[in-house]
Amino acid sequence: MTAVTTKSRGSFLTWLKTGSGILTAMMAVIVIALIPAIIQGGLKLFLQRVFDSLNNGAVYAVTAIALVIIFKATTLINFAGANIAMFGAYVCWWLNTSYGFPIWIAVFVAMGTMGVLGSLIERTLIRPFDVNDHLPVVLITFGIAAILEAFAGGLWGLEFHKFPSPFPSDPKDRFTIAGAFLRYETVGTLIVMGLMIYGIYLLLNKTKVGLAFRAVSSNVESARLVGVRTGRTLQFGWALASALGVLGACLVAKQTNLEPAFMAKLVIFAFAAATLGGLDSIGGSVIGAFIVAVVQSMLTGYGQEIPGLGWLKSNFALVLAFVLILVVLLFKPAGLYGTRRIERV
Amino acid sequence: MFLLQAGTSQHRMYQAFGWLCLAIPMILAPYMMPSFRVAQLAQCAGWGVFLLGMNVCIGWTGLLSLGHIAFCGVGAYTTTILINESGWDFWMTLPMAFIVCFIAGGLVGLPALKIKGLYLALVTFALAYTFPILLKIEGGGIARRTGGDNGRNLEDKLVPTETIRKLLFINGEGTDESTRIAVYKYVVAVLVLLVCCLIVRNILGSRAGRSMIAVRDNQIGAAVSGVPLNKTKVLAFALSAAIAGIGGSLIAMVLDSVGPSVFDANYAIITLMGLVLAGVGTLHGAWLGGVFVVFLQDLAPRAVGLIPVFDVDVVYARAIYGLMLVLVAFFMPGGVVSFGRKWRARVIQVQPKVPDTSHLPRAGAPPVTATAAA
Amino acid sequence: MSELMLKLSGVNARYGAIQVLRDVNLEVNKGEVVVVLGGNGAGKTTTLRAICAMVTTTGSIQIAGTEVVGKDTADIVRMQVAHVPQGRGTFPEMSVLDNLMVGAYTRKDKEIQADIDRWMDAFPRLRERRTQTAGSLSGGEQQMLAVARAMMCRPELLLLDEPSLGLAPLIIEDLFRRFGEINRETGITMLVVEQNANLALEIANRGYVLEAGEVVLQGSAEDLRTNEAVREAYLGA
Amino acid sequence: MTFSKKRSVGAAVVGLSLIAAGCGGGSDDGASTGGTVDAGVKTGVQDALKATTTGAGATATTAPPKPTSMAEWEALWAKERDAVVKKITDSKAAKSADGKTFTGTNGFAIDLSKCPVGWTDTEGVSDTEIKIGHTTAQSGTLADYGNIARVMQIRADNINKAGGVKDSTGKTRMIKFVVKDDGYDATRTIPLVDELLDSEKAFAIITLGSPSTMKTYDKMNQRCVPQPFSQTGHPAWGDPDGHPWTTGQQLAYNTEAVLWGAFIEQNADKMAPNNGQITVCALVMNNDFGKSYDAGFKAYKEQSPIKSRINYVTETIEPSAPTITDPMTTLASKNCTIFIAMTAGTSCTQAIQEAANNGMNEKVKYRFQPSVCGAISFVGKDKVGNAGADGWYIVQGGIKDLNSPAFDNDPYIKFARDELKAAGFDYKASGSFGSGYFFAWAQEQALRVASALPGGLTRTNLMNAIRNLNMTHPYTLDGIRFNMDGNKDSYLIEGGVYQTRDAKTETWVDAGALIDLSGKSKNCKWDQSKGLCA
Repeated sequence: MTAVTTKSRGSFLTWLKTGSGILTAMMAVIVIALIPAIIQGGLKLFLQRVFDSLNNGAVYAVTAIALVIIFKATTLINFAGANIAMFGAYVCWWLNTSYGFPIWIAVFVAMGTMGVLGSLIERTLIRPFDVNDHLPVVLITFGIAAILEAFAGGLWGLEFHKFPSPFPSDPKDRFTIAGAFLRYETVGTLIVMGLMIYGIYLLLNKTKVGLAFRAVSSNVESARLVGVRTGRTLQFGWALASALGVLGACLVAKQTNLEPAFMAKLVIFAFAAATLGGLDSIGGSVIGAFIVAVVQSMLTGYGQEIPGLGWLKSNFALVLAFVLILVVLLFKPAGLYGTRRIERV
Repeated sequence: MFLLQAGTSQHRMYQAFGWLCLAIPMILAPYMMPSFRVAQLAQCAGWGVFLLGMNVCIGWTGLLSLGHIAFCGVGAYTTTILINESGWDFWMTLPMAFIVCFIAGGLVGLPALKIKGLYLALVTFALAYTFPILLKIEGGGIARRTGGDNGRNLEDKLVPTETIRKLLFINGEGTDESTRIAVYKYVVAVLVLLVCCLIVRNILGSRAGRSMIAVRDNQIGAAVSGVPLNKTKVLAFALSAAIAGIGGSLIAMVLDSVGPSVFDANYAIITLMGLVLAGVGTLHGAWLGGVFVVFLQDLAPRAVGLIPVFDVDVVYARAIYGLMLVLVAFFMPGGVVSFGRKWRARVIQVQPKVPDTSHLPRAGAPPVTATAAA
Repeated sequence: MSELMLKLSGVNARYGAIQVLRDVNLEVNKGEVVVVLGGNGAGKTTTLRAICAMVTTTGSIQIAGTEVVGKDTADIVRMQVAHVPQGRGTFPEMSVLDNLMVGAYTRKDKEIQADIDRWMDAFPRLRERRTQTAGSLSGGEQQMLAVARAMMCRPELLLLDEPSLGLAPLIIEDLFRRFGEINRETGITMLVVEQNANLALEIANRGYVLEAGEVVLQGSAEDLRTNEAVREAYLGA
Repeated sequence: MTFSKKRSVGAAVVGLSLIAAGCGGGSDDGASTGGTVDAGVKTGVQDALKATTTGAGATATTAPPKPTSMAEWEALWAKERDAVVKKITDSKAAKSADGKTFTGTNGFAIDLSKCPVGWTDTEGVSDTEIKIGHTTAQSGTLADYGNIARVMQIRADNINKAGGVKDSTGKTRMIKFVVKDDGYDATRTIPLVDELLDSEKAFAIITLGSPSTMKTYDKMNQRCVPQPFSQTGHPAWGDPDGHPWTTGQQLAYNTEAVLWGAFIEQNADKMAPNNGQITVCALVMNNDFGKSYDAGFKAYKEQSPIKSRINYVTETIEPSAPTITDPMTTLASKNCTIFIAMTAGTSCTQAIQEAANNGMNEKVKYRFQPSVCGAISFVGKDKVGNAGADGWYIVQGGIKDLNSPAFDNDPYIKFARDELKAAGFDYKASGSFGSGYFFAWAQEQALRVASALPGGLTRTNLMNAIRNLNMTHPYTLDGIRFNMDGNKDSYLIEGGVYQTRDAKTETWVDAGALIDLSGKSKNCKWDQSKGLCA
């Protein structure tokens, strides 16, 4: 029924307005602007930056997925998520260093512990409130964040600790591709991220609890009317998100070191990733995470080579991410791959 | 229980009594307290103005913004830079801070307000995170003007003239210079707070204010009855940013300095807690919230020291603080103000003369979303 | 005397401070189709929501002899009660197939796939679009999906809330014809809330009229159809 | 020249690591144009370096035998205190008859005429008590600093138990600390300092952190209240003319930058033969601390004779950045000759890890850690893995490390660990405990000296005593003198030593002479608008 006369032109413009269109346009602009710097820097440096973005992107993605899962289930943003993950990483570290748990066992135990804590938080602190009344929930998640931060500092000290890497992490543990280093840790993080996404896919699409979860995220009222116990499903969502957050924290803690604020420093990038990709889209948030990572590595790395932009150093990654968010929101308020539901929430 | 008829002489007396109960301590406070407390009270008034601005956005328009601390910072830096580099008078910088923050608020609001609810909270919280970093950008001389991580001290401080000293009874031998300055700053801050309160009160009573409240209570209903949703929201956001900016100017003036650590995400949460604890969506809430912002941070660590059971590490102060956030959400959703009103209602009830106060802001009630389908 | 499927006695319901239902008494026999008529805000939807514990309720509601006031919605659904809410209540982000799967959420038996086939046979359009998301369906298709989804839990009592809302007249007629068929074929009890009284009364055995939260009239479909007041208010005569 | 050559093998040094996180000076962009390097400091460094290179292997010690027990230490300090008291008494330091000026020792003088009405020299001191105010961070992300206050309190309790501080007028006083928590937020420090001044009427106030000290030191000097031993390394605290009431205690960061520069000049031909280009890569933390290192190094480069050979490349990191991978990748691509981490806190460790991972370790031989990150809590095996820190250089700020096993036999370290244990703390739990002893010792000695002076403990006597202190600090490396000299020398510690990390033994090994520049750095009248010493 669309106007046939302007079809080719119209479809291009329509495509440009979709998430993928904006994404492609954005990337094109960045790449074109940076081409001289990239050529000057050489292939090795470019590859290295690509690998850096892969590493960062994977970590942001894992953290962003935790955020998206809670948002999908409850349309809430869990400001305590970062610190739940942080606390889990401490538990993992503590089990590993004090009780000699193998690292992966420690990770899984910590994920389980924080999953239980997450579901308890949902049951006792979140459920009593109306989802549409945001203020109390925001206060509560901030409160939980502060409490967990205090306890991490109180129980394990405010000094930072080295976190045992779940992957081979000797300086020599890396592939060398055209002179650039691709670390086993990066590959490992990517694999874990991939497995995690596949696992979530299976969980949501092939299991009954996943079916219930999708029903609740899609339409709470109807979900209740088909007999889904929404409370338990939301609890499951919180448990899942908390456990995944812990996994993300354990993957990144080797690089950031363990201190009570380490996830709070990182989660802002996950926020940016999820906002960009669309807060209710797991795939979108993963793409968002890699965009943020690419912008961080490329734009701040190469951007300062452009005359007049010398101040554009690495520390402004966050500023750039924020500007990106605002620009995307101007054209696509729900994020690149979010549904328009977000606008109505 | 007493019953008062609105408009009668008893009611007027009661109102006058209420005002006196508020005004007398406020007038006497600077003369009864040590100067550092007076300076803290002046800071309270500064935060009060900021919370008033935040309240316009959160309380009366129902837009949950966590990024207003950045506009507070913009106001504070505007004042500081104008005083230090252009030699402006403090008073002249206030309207400038208002204008600058109004524009900044509009610029952020235009894209940010396309989204709603907690999504907006997320994006604005990112702004709070980003602002301290923006201050350190070296391009365009920004870092030089803002002083970067160091912040800047005000070069021209607010000092009372001889006439003002006489007017405020602080020219005697008994008062030292630090007291005089503190009292003067206190008076200035409270006056600005009063003026801002009056402005906001009038706006709330106006057509624009009614639109804002309508947007908060029922967006669809408001849109149906002809309220331009986007325009109202962006205007409210910009206005609240502007008032928050004035608050920032006052804080810079009271502290004689600015720095990135005052306008970061941490303060975004502290101020939000102060506002909610005091009472969202009320004028009194803004006044009281300023007091909470300044004094709660002092109290939490001291409270930890009072726990007698075992030697609790002071690190846990933050846990107390977090616990308070949770408790407020659970037990005092309307804040202290509505709590107080509930108790007052048990003693004194005022019967309205004309049942037409519907356009006034409702007391402390959180925004209600109509979901009922009958 | 047939068995009583549903019995509401002295039911009051409120949303916050607003009382919506006042002392509602209503009975549905097994196998019956009962229609609830009434204007906007009369409390029709709330009556259905009260049965499913979706609103604060006092009084007594018995489903097949069991008291359900105070029970959880999920438990009521497990008593073979299906509710098609106003505005369809499909899961827009999920595929048609998944919507039907969710409908069978409470079931543990192995015949779910067979039931899916059965209802896709009944509504061939759904089969055509089984991998599409529910949100992309047309209004009529969504309503079919909603009914099919409700039937997936093999209900004994089906609550239908304004099924005709927003649909074209031809589709509405087709839909009500289907309701009649379903009732005849499966013997399922139906409680239908409808503004389109003409069609509703065609398939209904009995009916109630609600006004301002109270039952003002009740009787057989035939009685109501001929009732002067009803004709004037709801039948557009 | 007062440097001594002394090999302090395995001296792992705590660098007051945490304080540094927010401390320091320098503005954002003023430093590239202005700023001068102290000629005295520079020649001092060069002389010291020459001595090591020419007399290689000559590590003969000239320092007196060091005490081997706490009793010997106490005896040494008593002797040194007596010497300071004698020096001050001989100088006839006193207030003028009208009380308008105080003439101290070796050019130190305070104009008391501008002090507020009602000011007294003995406010906060009663016959039985000395009340000292302290603002510190006990909450917030930098709450670990609060452990310094803890140590100060433990020390004060034990001093009081042992009989307090005896006064020359015959009184005995107990030390009382009034500690206020500012959460490392200068906004909160300002009213807290007001409270300590106006309400608590403290005798002296010790502040923590550059921002807090910077925002209060004008007021403290206007009010004529001592602000001694500020817990920050900013150069601005060496200003006896403009701010006689304020002193610091640590090695100033710009001095450290000079030491880096001197090292480059000295090794220039080894780094880049045939007058080749030397690329100095620096990772600068975007706060006061990193910026003051950056400014110090830029100033050094400007006046260096090999200026044209030095190519200075920096990358900035935000203190709130979770990782530093991207800027390290950029630096690794720059063909660095020498890498300097001008950072603090976790980033020190991250720099070591990233340099190992991105190949910089293999290509860049000279890699410097800042002195503040020398502590075992930053480079220890449990922090960066076994091999990571191997071969890194550092200019040690002259201070020991409470946690390092290298000091297990040091009597003062043993004493400190035991005292902490007795008070119920694990000394390994926080790097700030060590800093606490570093500060608390100086506070105690200054109070004892000031009390022993004619007229007893007064504010002016305290400042004069600090400004003429000349003692052996048990927590500094052997050979570092802890002294000031009136207006001529206004920094207590001005020494350091080049060391490299030996991962096998987990210790820092000397890579050059210990350089003590005591008295060589100029006073610093800080210009806030330019971010430089005027």
